[in-house]
Amino acid sequence: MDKSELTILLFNMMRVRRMEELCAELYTQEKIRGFLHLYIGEEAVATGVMHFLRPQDNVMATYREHGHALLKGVPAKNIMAEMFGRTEGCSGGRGGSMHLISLPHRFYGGAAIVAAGIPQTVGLALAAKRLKDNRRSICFFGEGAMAEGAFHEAMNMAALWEIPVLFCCENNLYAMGTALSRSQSQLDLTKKAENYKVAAQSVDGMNIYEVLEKTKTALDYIQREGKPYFLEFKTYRFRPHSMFDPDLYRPKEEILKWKKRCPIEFLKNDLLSKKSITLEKINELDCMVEEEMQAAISFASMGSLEPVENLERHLYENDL
Amino acid sequence: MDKSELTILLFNMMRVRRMEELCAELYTQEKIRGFLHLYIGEEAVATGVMHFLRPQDNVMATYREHGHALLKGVPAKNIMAEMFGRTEGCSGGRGGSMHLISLPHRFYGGAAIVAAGIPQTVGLALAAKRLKDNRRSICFFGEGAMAEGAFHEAMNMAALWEIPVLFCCENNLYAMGTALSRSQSQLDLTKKAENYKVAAQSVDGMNIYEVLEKTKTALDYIQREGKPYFLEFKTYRFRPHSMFDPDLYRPKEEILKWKKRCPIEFLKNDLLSKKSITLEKINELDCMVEEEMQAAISFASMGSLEPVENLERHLYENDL
Amino acid sequence: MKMTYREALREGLTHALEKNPNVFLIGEDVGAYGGTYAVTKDFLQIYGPERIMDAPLSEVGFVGIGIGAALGGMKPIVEIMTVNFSLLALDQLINSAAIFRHMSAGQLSVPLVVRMTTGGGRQLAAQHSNSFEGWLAHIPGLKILVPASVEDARSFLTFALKGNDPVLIFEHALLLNRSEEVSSEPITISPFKALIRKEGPRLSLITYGGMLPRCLEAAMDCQELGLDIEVIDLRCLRPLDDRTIFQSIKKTHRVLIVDEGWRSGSFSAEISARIMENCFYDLDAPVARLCRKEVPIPYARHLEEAAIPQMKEIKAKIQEMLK
Amino acid sequence: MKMTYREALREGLTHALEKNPNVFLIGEDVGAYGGTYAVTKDFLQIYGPERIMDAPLSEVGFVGIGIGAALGGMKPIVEIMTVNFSLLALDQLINSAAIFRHMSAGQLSVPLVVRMTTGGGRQLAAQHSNSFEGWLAHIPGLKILVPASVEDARSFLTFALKGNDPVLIFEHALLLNRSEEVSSEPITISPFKALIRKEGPRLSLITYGGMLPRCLEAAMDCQELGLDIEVIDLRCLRPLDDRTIFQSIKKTHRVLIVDEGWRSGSFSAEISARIMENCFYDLDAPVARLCRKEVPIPYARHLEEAAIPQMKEIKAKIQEMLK
Ligand SMILES: Cc1ncc(C[n+]2csc(CCOP(=O)(O)OP(=O)(O)O)c2C)c(N)n1
Ligand SMILES: Cc1ncc(C[n+]2csc(CCOP(=O)(O)OP(=O)(O)O)c2C)c(N)n1
Ligand SMILES: [Mg+2]
Ligand SMILES: [Mg+2]
Repeated sequence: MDKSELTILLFNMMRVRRMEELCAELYTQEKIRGFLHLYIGEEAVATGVMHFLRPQDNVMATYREHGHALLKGVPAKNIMAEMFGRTEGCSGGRGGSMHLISLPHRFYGGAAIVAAGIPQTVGLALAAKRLKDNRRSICFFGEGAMAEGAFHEAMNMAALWEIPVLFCCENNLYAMGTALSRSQSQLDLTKKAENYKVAAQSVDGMNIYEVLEKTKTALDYIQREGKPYFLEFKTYRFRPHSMFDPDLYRPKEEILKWKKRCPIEFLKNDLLSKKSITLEKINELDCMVEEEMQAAISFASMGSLEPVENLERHLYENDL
Repeated sequence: MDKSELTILLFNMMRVRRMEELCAELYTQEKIRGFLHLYIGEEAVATGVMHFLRPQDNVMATYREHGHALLKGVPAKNIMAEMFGRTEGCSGGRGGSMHLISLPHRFYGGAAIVAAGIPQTVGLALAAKRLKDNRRSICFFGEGAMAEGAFHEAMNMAALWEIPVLFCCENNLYAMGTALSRSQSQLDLTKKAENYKVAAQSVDGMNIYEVLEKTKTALDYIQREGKPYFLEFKTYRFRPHSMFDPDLYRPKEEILKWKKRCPIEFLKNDLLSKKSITLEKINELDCMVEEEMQAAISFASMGSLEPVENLERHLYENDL
Repeated sequence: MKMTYREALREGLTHALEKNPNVFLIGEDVGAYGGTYAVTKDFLQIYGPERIMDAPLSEVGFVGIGIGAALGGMKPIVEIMTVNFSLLALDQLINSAAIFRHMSAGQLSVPLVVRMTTGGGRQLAAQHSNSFEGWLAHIPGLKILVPASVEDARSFLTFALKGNDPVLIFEHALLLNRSEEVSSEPITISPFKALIRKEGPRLSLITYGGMLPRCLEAAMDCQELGLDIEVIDLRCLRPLDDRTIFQSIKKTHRVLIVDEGWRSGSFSAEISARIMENCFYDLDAPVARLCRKEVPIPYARHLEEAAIPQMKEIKAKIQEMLK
Repeated sequence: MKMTYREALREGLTHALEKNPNVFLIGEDVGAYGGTYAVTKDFLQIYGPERIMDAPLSEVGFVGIGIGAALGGMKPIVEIMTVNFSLLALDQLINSAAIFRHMSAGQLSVPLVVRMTTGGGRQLAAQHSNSFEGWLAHIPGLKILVPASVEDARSFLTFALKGNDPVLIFEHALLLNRSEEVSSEPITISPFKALIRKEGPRLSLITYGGMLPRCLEAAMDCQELGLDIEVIDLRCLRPLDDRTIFQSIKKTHRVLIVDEGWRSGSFSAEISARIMENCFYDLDAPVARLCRKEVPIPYARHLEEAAIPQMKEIKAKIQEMLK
């Protein structure tokens, strides 16, 4: 992988991180409301996976999806405007943080019913297979979602009918306050997939190199075999589940331990030590990120409010 | 196992078989209505499992449960009256063939939503564990049910919380017209259980000896370890799924092949060859069965109809 | 030309499958078994396993797959074997299919058709005799079609597939064997219009789905007694063509609603409330309702019959109201 | 003594857990997390993991387990984190819990309590703002409690556990931080009775749950304008105490129903229909309804506010009706 590509990856992780930090601030300022779930700590996963995706590829993610949306190509300004509840938001202000949707980027959201998007992505992939329209279909979900029946039903059908989906489990060890080990009897998540005869791999989600390598293997397999693939990314969220979470359920030391494995610091240090990047370049990237995000915030602040008369639009096809 | 016990087992299988044959006749005579699902061919499973159960043990089964009810102790006459829609029926005529329920026998039905009874049985077992009231809890379901999310969710929790349930999967290879191999990617059903860390065994469900042996192992394990256990009984229904089923989806030869493995013939012949039973004794059993079943039918025919004024009773506790 | 409701459904499906290669059918036992109610017999042989997909027992899963496939450009027809099992998939229908267009400000559409058999009357007991179509009409974003005639059974699917919104079609099990005269080509009256199946000045009897034939029969019987009433077949519960109802009431001033759902919170309540709001001053008497008794349906025939509105009861109610 | 709705819920739960060793609580994040809305903070430490069971994300599964445990002699309290996720478990509630007693001719009982947070108003967007309590009141065999006051939040659980039928308790998220004066000991007015929260001769305003405080506020405002109206808090939607409604109407002759559910097929429709059937000749004007607009709830605050009845809108409606 050449220097410029690696720089882009670092840049993308920094963009996601900074956007999330700003979201947290904007939340305390009450510019962003509702539920807000931050991806801080998990950036290498979306960054690595999205690296391989093309505009025409389909993605479904969860309520923790700001980073995924950004890296799938949804402009930061439309993401931010969405969280501000403005018409310029990617979902017209109707979705908010949990429901970033952008059809031009084939980013199907932003879904907040845990696991509901898993069979839906299988459906997207089935359509792509039937229509032969050369789209990949990728689904992101947390390890908590794997306890839901929907996961099980979807895996079985994807395997049975050879539907080419990439299942990306972001295993951050907790579903809200419930540790994986307190909620699932099988802790090796790849076994859950393999048991449906779905090929599976576990990945260190804090290491972008490994994310890239294993995602590539998975996508190649899907391309070659026309079958589904499951990736478990072992990762960690550095922040509480949402802005409402008192975070009472995890030992402080555990959080600290994981923070030491920050995927951004890891890549930065690696690139610096290999002299693939300079501190000046990193500063420059920082500035670019800041500029992008501040521009996004200004854009959002200046956004307009949907006229209340339009509330009942868009319910059915002809409700323009 | 001594002769008399084996004779009882044979007798019980014959009772189930004969009851089912008569049900089929009574259905064509329109004495029994609604849906009717026969257990013919699968008798060794319920007979073998029920052999170990005590009156206080909990059982939940499916719509194919006449045999299970009978062998759990529900009198044939109350079963038959139920199918005739009479107040003397075990469910007061409100349930019919699919919903034989008898609390005194802790036979919880007779449930017709595929897989819904699986978590419910886990709940029964949880209650028994907490109340320490020395009851076993056994759940019967078809292999088709294992595609449902409810199965997956229930297995996970039973394993996680060490809830002592005996899961009995009656794998008759078809869910209505859909062959297992056309509906599930993992064909080794024990692997599905093992993957949740639930101990599991596959059993030849046409061979009563094997059913007995493996059920005993399972129950001993549950008793000893206080954990769940999963048994897959490989079996076959000789009749169509229900009385409405044109049975277009299975090769005639397959049906014939399995019929040759009739569990009742198997045990009869084995006992005869070992001289553990005589033909006269078998005839005598036949007569006893016939008498029991004819008595049940007369009882049912003479049963009374619930007065229509009582329709709205039993909705809530104090609606007597 | 005579045709049964079953044949009509089959013709509608055939037409859909022939016309658009992106239409496919997915559900339990739609293929090898031939359809639980024999509607899709031989379809698997004719259209192959890519277009006639036998699904495992996984209602959440295959409804979710249907939604995804619709998002992805296909025109899926999902068959939920009966309405009873739809309870397992309501999350997908209500919290995904129904909201995606609105929540995305019009970007997404879910052109999904879900067919299910509905209704009681066949001694299938509590778990298999539900009638949820009226209840599901509460959900904005869904369209709810309830074909009661053979003609409608034939044409509704075509209409449902024309649009790009999720449509639920409820096929009543008791109607499957009903045979009616139909035109040689499908008649295309939009399903979003209620139809007056019988005109009459004395009372507006409003109904839908499985209750229509018995309401018509009661109306004919009453006719012979000199009680000439109007029978309205709603055909679609969401969106509801309430204009046709209101116009009828301007003429008759009396209303009886017959609904197979449990009385409290049934669709009949919504109709009554709208009449209250729009026709209060036209009414000569309070709107009356005949509905399912509020109990799970019992197996025993006489109890089931007592629980669901029967022709005789409907007739008696009309007579009472016109006394 | 002042207490918040949250504290009241907590006190109700504490009381239940202390009183009966067979009571246990199961649901997502009731334990280690402390309850999504902090209602059960420290419960896990106090009562231990056998009585405070953190469930995996498995709504069908743990509701089914609750039903089985209830059948088996325990008194489970199942917490479904929010009403939105109850859609995943409706099969268990509707086609099992609600029917077992009737279908077994009275043999089985399912003494199960299911608690869930309900309602909109917090900018949580379409998937997290549903209001299904009125809709679920359609199901015979269930009891539906909608505590709107702090006093009711404290006592309803005790009543629910007294009986042996499945009871759903809907706790409105917007009320959690509300603080109200309560008596030192829980007041025990049966939840199966509607209460007149404010008396007045001019109009009967009927409401429940999260809408009560804003209705009362509107009524107080109107009072100052000389419009003295009555406010009825239904408290329980099934069984419904319609007698209290009818008596009020005999006095006021005018009715406004405020319901957070989507208008079509909401519980307000059932109330209106019953008034039609029982009080037609008492009414001076048609019954009016204010409900949720028929769209999925949008995230943007001004749109959400426009979608859900607000105090001002209620007040304006009352004024209009009394003009
Ligand atoms: C079906 C459903 N049940 C419960 C919730 C509430 N909830 C939201 S996020 C969450 C935890 C999910 O954990 P996981 O899948 O591991 O994802 P993570 O938040 O860790 O990224 C829960 C319980 C929900 N949104 N949907
Ligand atoms: C949730 C649900 N979906 C569909 C059905 C319709 N149905 C009844 S039995 C059956 C097949 C079940 O097969 P299996 O579990 O293998 O049991 P078997 O009938 O073979 O004993 C189906 C699809 C149902 N009753 N419940
Ligand atoms: Mg997680
Ligand atoms: Mg089977």
